[in-house]
Amino acid sequence: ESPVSVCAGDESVASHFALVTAYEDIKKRLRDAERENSLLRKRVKQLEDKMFKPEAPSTEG
Amino acid sequence: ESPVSVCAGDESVASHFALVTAYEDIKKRLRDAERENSLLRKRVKQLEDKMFKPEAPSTEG
Amino acid sequence: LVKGNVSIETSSFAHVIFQNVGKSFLPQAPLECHYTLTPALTPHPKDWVGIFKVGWSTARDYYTFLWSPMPENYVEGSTVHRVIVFQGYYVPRSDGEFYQFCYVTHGGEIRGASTPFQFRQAMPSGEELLT
Amino acid sequence: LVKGNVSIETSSFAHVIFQNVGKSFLPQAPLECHYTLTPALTPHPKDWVGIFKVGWSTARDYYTFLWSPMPENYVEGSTVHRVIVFQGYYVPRSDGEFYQFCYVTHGGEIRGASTPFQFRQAMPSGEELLT
Repeated sequence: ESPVSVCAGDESVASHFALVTAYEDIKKRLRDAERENSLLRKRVKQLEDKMFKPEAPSTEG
Repeated sequence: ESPVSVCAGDESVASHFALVTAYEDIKKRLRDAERENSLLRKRVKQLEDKMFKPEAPSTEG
Repeated sequence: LVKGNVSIETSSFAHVIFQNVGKSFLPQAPLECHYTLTPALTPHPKDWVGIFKVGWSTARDYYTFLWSPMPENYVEGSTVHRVIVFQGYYVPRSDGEFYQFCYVTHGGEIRGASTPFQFRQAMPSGEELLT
Repeated sequence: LVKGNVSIETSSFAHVIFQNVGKSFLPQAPLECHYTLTPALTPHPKDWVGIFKVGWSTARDYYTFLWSPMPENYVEGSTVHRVIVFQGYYVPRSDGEFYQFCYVTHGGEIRGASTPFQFRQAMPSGEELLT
């Protein structure tokens, strides 16, 4: 059983809008993931600095 | 000066394909960012475990 | 300069709104889909909701579909909330792709599209427990 | 089941291939664009390359454009490599959006679209230095 009986004329417009909806959301997720990544990288660096040179004078911030 | 002289009939198809091209790439970047995120979170957890309870028996993992 | 942009909000593509769509679902498990028919849409027994892989080209590209149940005692111009459940057997496997719900009328017109979601076993935030 | 998908590779949308497009560029700095005209495309002096915000609807939505320079002594059916440079003044600012190059013929037809890129001051991998 297929639910598609007829071909709607503006299908490419419709599929475009559906893709825009998806794209806008995935763009946001990528931005969030990159931001989190950046924070995590900083955190790893902080921890590694503390762990591996606990006595050495810090050269950063 | 506008470079657009006429309206091409299949513009919505064209814009859809351009968006598919962009979407496929951003999807990949999101996947990479999430994978890196996951690795970084593990690394942070490892480092924090080592740093803050070096002698205590681990209750995790 | 004439711009060709059409506002999604005011277009017929937003006559159906999908509610609280998660970012990921378990593969091959029952999947609830919540949506609202705005007054601009008059439902029809042969309207349907499909799960589509993001980037689909035509309504025929649906992965699976369910007929949208007609509201009982429907009053023209009212807002209707619906819930349908896709059974696990028909739901995509974990494949790293993004999918979205779309509401399609009996005439083949798209009246709503959801934000995208994936099918995967565990959330990324749970992965650290696997170390 | 008839599927409506059209292969991008075999379609006219891949007659022009954009080469080595970076993931991000400096905002308002000169921007090089490398592309290849495949033999399927016969260039025309009024063909152009535009920078478009991803999600554009019509060729009129270009952010900025340059005419695509005609190859000297062009031989029908040959492959042509081109480089054009968008001057910094015309290039988007850092706005968190994605853009892409598109090749548009004098007749308004899209013959190629690039992968997306952003405009930003620094790569995310450099951000850790700011701690």
